[in-house]
Amino acid sequence: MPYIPHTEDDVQAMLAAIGADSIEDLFDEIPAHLKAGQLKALPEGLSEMEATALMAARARQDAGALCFIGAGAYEHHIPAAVWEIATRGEFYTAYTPYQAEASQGTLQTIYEYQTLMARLTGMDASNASVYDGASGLSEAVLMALRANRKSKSRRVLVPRSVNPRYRQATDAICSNQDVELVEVVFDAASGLTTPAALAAHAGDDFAALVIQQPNFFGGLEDVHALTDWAHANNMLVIAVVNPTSLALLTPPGEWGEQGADIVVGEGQPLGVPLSSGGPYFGFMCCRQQYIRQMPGRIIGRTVDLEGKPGFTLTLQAREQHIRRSKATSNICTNQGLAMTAATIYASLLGPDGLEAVAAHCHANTRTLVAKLTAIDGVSEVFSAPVFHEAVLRLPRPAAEVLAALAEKNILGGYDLGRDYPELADCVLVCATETRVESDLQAYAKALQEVLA
Amino acid sequence: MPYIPHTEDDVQAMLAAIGADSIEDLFDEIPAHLKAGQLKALPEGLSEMEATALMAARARQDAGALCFIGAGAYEHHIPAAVWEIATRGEFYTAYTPYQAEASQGTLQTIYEYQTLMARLTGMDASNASVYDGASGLSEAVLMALRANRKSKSRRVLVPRSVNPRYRQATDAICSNQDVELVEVVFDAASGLTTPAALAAHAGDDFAALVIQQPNFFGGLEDVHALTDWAHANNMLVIAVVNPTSLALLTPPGEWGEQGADIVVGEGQPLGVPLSSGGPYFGFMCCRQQYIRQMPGRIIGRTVDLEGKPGFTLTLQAREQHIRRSKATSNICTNQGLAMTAATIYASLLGPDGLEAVAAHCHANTRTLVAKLTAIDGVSEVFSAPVFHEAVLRLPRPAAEVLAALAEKNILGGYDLGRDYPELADCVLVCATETRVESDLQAYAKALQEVLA
Amino acid sequence: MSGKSIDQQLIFELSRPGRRASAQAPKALPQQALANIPATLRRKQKPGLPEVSELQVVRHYTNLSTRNFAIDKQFYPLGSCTMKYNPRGANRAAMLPGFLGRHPLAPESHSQGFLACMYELQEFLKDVTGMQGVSLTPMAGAQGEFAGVAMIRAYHEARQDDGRTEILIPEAAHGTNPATAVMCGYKVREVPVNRDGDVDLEALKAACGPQTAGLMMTNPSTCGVFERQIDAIAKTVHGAGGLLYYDGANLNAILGKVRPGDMGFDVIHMNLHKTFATPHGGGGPGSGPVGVSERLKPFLPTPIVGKDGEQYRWLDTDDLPQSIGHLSAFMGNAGVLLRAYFYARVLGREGMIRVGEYSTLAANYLLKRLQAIGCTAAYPERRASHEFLLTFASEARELGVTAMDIAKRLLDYNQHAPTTYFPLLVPECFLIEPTETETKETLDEFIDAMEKILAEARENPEMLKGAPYTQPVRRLDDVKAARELDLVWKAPR
Amino acid sequence: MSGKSIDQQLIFELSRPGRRASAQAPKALPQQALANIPATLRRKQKPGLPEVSELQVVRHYTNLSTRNFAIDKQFYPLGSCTMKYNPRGANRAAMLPGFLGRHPLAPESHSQGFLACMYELQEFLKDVTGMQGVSLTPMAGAQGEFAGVAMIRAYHEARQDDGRTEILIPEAAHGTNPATAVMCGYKVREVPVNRDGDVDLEALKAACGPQTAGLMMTNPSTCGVFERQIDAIAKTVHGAGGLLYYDGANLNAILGKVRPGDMGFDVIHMNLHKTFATPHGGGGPGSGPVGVSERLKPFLPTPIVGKDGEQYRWLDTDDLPQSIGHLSAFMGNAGVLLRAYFYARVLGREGMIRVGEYSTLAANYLLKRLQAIGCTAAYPERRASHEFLLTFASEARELGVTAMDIAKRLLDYNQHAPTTYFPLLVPECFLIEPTETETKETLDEFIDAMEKILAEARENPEMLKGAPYTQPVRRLDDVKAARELDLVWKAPR
Ligand SMILES: Cc1ncc(COP(=O)(O)O)c(C=O)c1O
Ligand SMILES: Cc1ncc(COP(=O)(O)O)c(C=O)c1O
Repeated sequence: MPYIPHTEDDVQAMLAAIGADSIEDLFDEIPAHLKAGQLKALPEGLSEMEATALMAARARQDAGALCFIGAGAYEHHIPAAVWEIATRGEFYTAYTPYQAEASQGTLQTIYEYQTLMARLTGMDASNASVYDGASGLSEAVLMALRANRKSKSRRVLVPRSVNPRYRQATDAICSNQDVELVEVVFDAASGLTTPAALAAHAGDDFAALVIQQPNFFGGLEDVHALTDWAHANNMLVIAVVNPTSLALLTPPGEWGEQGADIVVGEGQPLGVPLSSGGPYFGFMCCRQQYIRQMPGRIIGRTVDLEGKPGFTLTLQAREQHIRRSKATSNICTNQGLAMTAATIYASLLGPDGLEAVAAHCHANTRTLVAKLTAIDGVSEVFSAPVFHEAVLRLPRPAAEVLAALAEKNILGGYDLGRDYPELADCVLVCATETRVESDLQAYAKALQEVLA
Repeated sequence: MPYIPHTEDDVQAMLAAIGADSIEDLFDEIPAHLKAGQLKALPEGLSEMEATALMAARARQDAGALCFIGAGAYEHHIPAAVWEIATRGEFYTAYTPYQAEASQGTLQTIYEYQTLMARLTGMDASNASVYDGASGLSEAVLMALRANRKSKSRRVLVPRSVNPRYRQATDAICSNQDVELVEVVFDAASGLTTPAALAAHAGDDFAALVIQQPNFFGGLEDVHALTDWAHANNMLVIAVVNPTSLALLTPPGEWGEQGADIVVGEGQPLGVPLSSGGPYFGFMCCRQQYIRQMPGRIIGRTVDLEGKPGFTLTLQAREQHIRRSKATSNICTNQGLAMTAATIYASLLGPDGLEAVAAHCHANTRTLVAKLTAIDGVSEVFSAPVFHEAVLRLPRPAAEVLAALAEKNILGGYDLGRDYPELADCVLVCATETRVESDLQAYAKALQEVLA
Repeated sequence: MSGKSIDQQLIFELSRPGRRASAQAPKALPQQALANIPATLRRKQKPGLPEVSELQVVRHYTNLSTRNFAIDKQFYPLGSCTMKYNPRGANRAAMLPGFLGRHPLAPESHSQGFLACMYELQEFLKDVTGMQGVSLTPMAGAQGEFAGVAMIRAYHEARQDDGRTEILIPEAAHGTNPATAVMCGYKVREVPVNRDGDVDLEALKAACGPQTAGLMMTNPSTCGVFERQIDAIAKTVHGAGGLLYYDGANLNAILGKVRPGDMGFDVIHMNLHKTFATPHGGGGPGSGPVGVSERLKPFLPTPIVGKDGEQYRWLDTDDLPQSIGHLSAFMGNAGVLLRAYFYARVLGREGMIRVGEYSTLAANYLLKRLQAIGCTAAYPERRASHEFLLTFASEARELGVTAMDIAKRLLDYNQHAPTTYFPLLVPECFLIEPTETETKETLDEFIDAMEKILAEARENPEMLKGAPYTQPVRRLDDVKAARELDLVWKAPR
Repeated sequence: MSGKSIDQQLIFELSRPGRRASAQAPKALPQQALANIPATLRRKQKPGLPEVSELQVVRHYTNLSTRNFAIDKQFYPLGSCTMKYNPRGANRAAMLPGFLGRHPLAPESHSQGFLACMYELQEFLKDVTGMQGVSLTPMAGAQGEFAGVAMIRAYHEARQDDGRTEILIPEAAHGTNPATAVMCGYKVREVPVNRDGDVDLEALKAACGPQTAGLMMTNPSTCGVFERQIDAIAKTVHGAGGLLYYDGANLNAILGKVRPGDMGFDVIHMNLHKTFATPHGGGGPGSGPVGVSERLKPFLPTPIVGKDGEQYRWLDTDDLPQSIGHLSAFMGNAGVLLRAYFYARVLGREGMIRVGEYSTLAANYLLKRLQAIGCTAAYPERRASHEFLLTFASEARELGVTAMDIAKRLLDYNQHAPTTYFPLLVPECFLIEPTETETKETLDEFIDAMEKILAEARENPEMLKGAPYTQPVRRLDDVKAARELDLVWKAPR
């Protein structure tokens, strides 16, 4: 009986103490007609050896390609220490720190994480993670509706240059509460959200403006102008940012005159493997005045009976287990372990290390773009400066070219036609610090061959 | 400065405390002409990312073959828990438990290991590991010379059916102390050490007889007869055993009338990966009366100031750090972590699990032999029953056939011609529980093709 | 004589300007490399991340970790949380480089291995729950609930059945249930629970009507007993045109024994981080797949894994135009799902059934033995499911010792405390869930500890108020934490 | 109020007949499958391995591990042991499936990746030591010593220089040195050490003669000082026809700064588990490669990695007929060597030199500060190398407080004790080695602890005799352990 320790003697002793004849008797309150028959889809159990061999074969099947896809998930070097420590039983197999005295390890780690994220984003406070960047945006939108006292609207302005997957998830989640996401077009030349595009909405009642930096195309928005415009129009500013980029870029807390109000984003770049899309973690920060509207767990520092410092869950009156239907969100289990990994990662990188990572990503992507646009018929689409992704136009439909590249074991980027019909011949490419010169060359060579 | 934490401020403060102007000053006692110039062979330092990528590429280069080599190192399933726990910093980065009170984790683990090995081998005591099986045999030989009061000889009888690598290492080590290993031939039909072969040495003065079970050819020796013969001739019996096999086979403590006197072997099959040959660990057990002659660390249970049980190094008067030139051996650092892994492994397998592993190894090897000997020109060489290895004769030189198989990514066994000229067309094959039916088939198919 | 108390500094307090874990950073590039980025968008001050050495980081977080209770170290009988053994083999399998390195947007040609695992997991989950369709995307139980209720909403909307504005929820329900209903735009109406832990059927009937979108419940309920009137409840809700939602947090109790689909539920979420033994990671991640009956299949959240011949492929909103859509950027917590897949493969058909059996055996044994040493069961007439409720209301009244005091004292006995004060309807309660992976000896140790604590409560109640005594900190001041918010460390000047 | 003391049972005490970690065992086979094995060779009783569940094993050894000090948790200034940070990156690289899965006897065609690492490591080690040939096979320092002295012997024998029966060893030397000499069939003659830690040169001259096979020493010596007369010593020994052996345990002190080859040593072993930062694993494994000067190259232990064009290949006794041969079954502790290779690649040329520099800086700082708080240096006139000696002889005399008492008390301050009572020639000594990977703050904490303990020694010497107070056990009775041997657990009846 895998993972079940009971011997026949144990079972008999336990049944005797209960006063039951058989285990089956313990289910005697269940109406007989409800009892299940045999399971069918499930095969016979395997040993650990067999299950491991099976999964190792499957993992091998998918491995080995050279990947230039970003589009919201980025391959970075992850120091070995990160997951060797994060998977220590004490972190890996603990529950949510409800018994604070027996969970100081997790609690202090979260407090450090909160400090870290507040410093990286330039905000006052952080929660202990939400599911991911996309669902984080939906929480931010709902939070903005609660927080913006100046607005009565259930509408939020969302540029088309914001990650379409974030927009879709936010719509799927928030539309249940009749929230409307109103699109703002991007400038066809720069790929940015321009004041001109926003002007159409000036004076309208919106609860918030979402600003993604860098935007989905990798471009750097004029966040200062956008932020100030939103605040001038009584909107809160929800920043969606890439944490790696913050080692280089103005933190949302310093955008424009007053800074962003709520900051969310995908925490994956901070030490979390690509892993097919999860577990990652969404981070969420805000200004002091909005803390009580923030969803998710928050840790506070306090003292014990003897005055010694310690950490505990706080502001629980925002949460479902206390406030039930009046909670800020239904979130309960979050992405704790990934957040723990990120805290270790950021500590290992430090400010200079993270900046060096960001700089290498930027430089590698620039080099890749130069190499690829040297190929006939390939050009860069947008004029805006980018962080570590860029949009390239191909002489043929992107889907077709990407499929041909995949046959050469090169995953050549994200097909923008999936979300932007007008960009059906465009790919979004990314080269992080993990790509070396020969990788970039391999891509260029393969593309040349495919397009020849 | 990788792994060095000192900031410029730290360095200045430390130099000031020392009263030195520069780090170079601290080397002022070293004659100037001895100072080294630049290192040449060493390249510039890499980041962890770069070094990891380099080694990952190299590791991939060597991976992927289907292996049927045994010959002293065996692929077994290793439960994930084994190394996830053994590489916890507390085990992985601790030193030898010289400060017992701060090392109870390691010490209790060793005490459990000693108990385990004593039970597996049927002996009274165990040390905390020596380097490997081969060097372990050399220690056993030296120990037997010290322990056998009835013999004045520096000669030991070692059958040719004992692992030739063990014989070579033992010779390389013991010949420095003028110890002579005298060979005993094996029976050409059975591949075993027979009473007839031993009879030639009856009455001669030897300190010990070495008995390997299963022997290098995988064959099962008549250990009872051999043991009794040795004892009758005033020799000690040194058993060399495979720990997995002991789940099935008579433990050395029960060989013949009195049992073996010293037991050694390679511990690798107990949860230690093949890993190119190391780190493995040699185990070493003995009868109560010889404990004071045993080399290596030994842990004892005792009590603390308050009478609470605890564990500590004991019988240190045998060891080099106390007895220096009079020590039983020069061994200091041993193979502790591998031994820790083995302790966890054996606990996870338990008596039934280890027996099942042994039985599958046996059955798989028998199936493989059947499949291969069904091929024209391939035959089993020896008649003796085997544990999990067998010798096959090929119609062509083994080296040639193995090379052809390797091109098909099948490592078809060990070329016995390397050590036994008379077996130049023979391979030693092994199929442990990790080999499945389709693996065995793949081997048979490839061999058929190679020999066609 | 205690020597130095090993107080744990913050990683930020270990920071020194210019210190770095150099092996981890790529070589610095000349600023020239960044010339493309406009100065106005560059950050002016370095972010205040810690500047520490690699050894400092390793030592700091290793030491921090030791200040946690965890399954790998202690018995952890948190009711409703299913703290069972998290197989290490599952961790190793999910952390295979081939899985860790796969980009979520990798083409299907480079994803067949992963997709095969996910497809099979979908099939397994259908089988054990008796549902007709499964989506793996929800990232935790609460997101599964969200998906489920959003599907109920989408279903009614698709039928233009517009007046359904209310979700019914038994008062014992977990907080996520009402919070979810509200996130889906519903009003919540709570339904009372009987003295014996079952739903008050008359009250339910009275509450049901044309405004009823559905009922969310779990069975066995969070009272730790099996809801015996489930047929009648299903009939009532369905009769009113509502749908039945199953909160799968308690699935462990009945895994393989009773299938929610057979009980009449239309939609269910599963907490794989409970029932399927994936770890909790100190708060997450989890995974909350949803299963649905035939009529809700069109609404499942995307993506889902489909199979064309021998090829696996993603089904997305193109294939499922009525889907409630994406709830996250990619496909869910893949790494958690791989662990659950491993677990399902190892347990297999027979193993699944044993889970419900042995977790129920353990709970009933523990309950009976605790009653024998003087604990008060909330529902003494009932069988325990995989968990059960005790109440310390009389201890609180007579000795002034609360459930919280007993919980804290348990920590001194190296036992994690059960869930306290949940569900809210039972005063001073413990919800205790031992799971099937703990030995009888471990249960007996817990019983011994409880017996000693009950004796302490009688002899020295004041002492219990001071518990715990053996942890890194004594009892913490939660009020101060909330009143004088200290959420982010600021360097003292 | 302490609740339950978490006493650790033995894994055997947790055993129950018939319990098993079933996921780990293959399915049992019918006895028929074993029919080939003669009954007389079958074991009659199952071996008494523990019968426990997987969770029990995980929990038991996880909890056991927490009862250890370790680099990852504490400062660990064990002199002569070089307890520096063990990079986690090295562990990950060495545990790559491709490396773990490689059979030691795999053909060269399937070993080029591994052999490339080993070949380069050989080259690196030659470079940093200034030697002409390297073999990686010795499995620890002591086996390296054995290989080295065996080569000295083989060298003399090859020249038929037969009267050389003695190895000279300074009295401060590590115990493995004399033990090794004896294992190689030599007699040991100890050479005294001066008041300032250098070898007594006159005594050495007197001891040298035609019977001298060689001298084993380390420089810096285990007195923690650099042997300044090394030129004269080399001349003396070489002049007498002996060879010079370098015990590389202290290589960390001079890594990249001074090369043993340049000092005149003929043969050297390195402790990669010290200088090259591979972990100690609670006692092992280590790795003790040997390096030799030109004249000893023919004798190196096999196998060695050679290079033909672009192909790497094993050189064995066929290629090196004068080799002292194999010291183990395969090629040495490959996994440790891979870790060392990783370390060397990350440090690179510059990093190697910094090791010696910063470890020396740390030692001299610590020495000076400890002297300032009242500790007595054994060699106050000397620079510290990477380590240094304190003596508590006066504390022992005046207060009755021994080095052992202070060592045990340090544990209460969460500091691992330095090496005690070694070398034997300095009474009541501490040999302290801080290494280059510890921060100044960590050194300062150690100084603070020592200051407090010295105060305690004056105010309350009795208290120190009872130390430690904060560990899982109080001071253990070693005498009882040796007198009433309890080496193997026997179930009480
Ligand atoms: C009964 C019940 N429902 C729902 C949930 C929510 O699940 P999750 O924490 O995964 O979001 C829980 C988790 O604690 C629960 O116990
Ligand atoms: C000076 C010295 N020489 C030799 C050795 C022996 O090395 P090993 O323990 O690796 O065998 C040591 C190890 O402690 C040492 O300190």
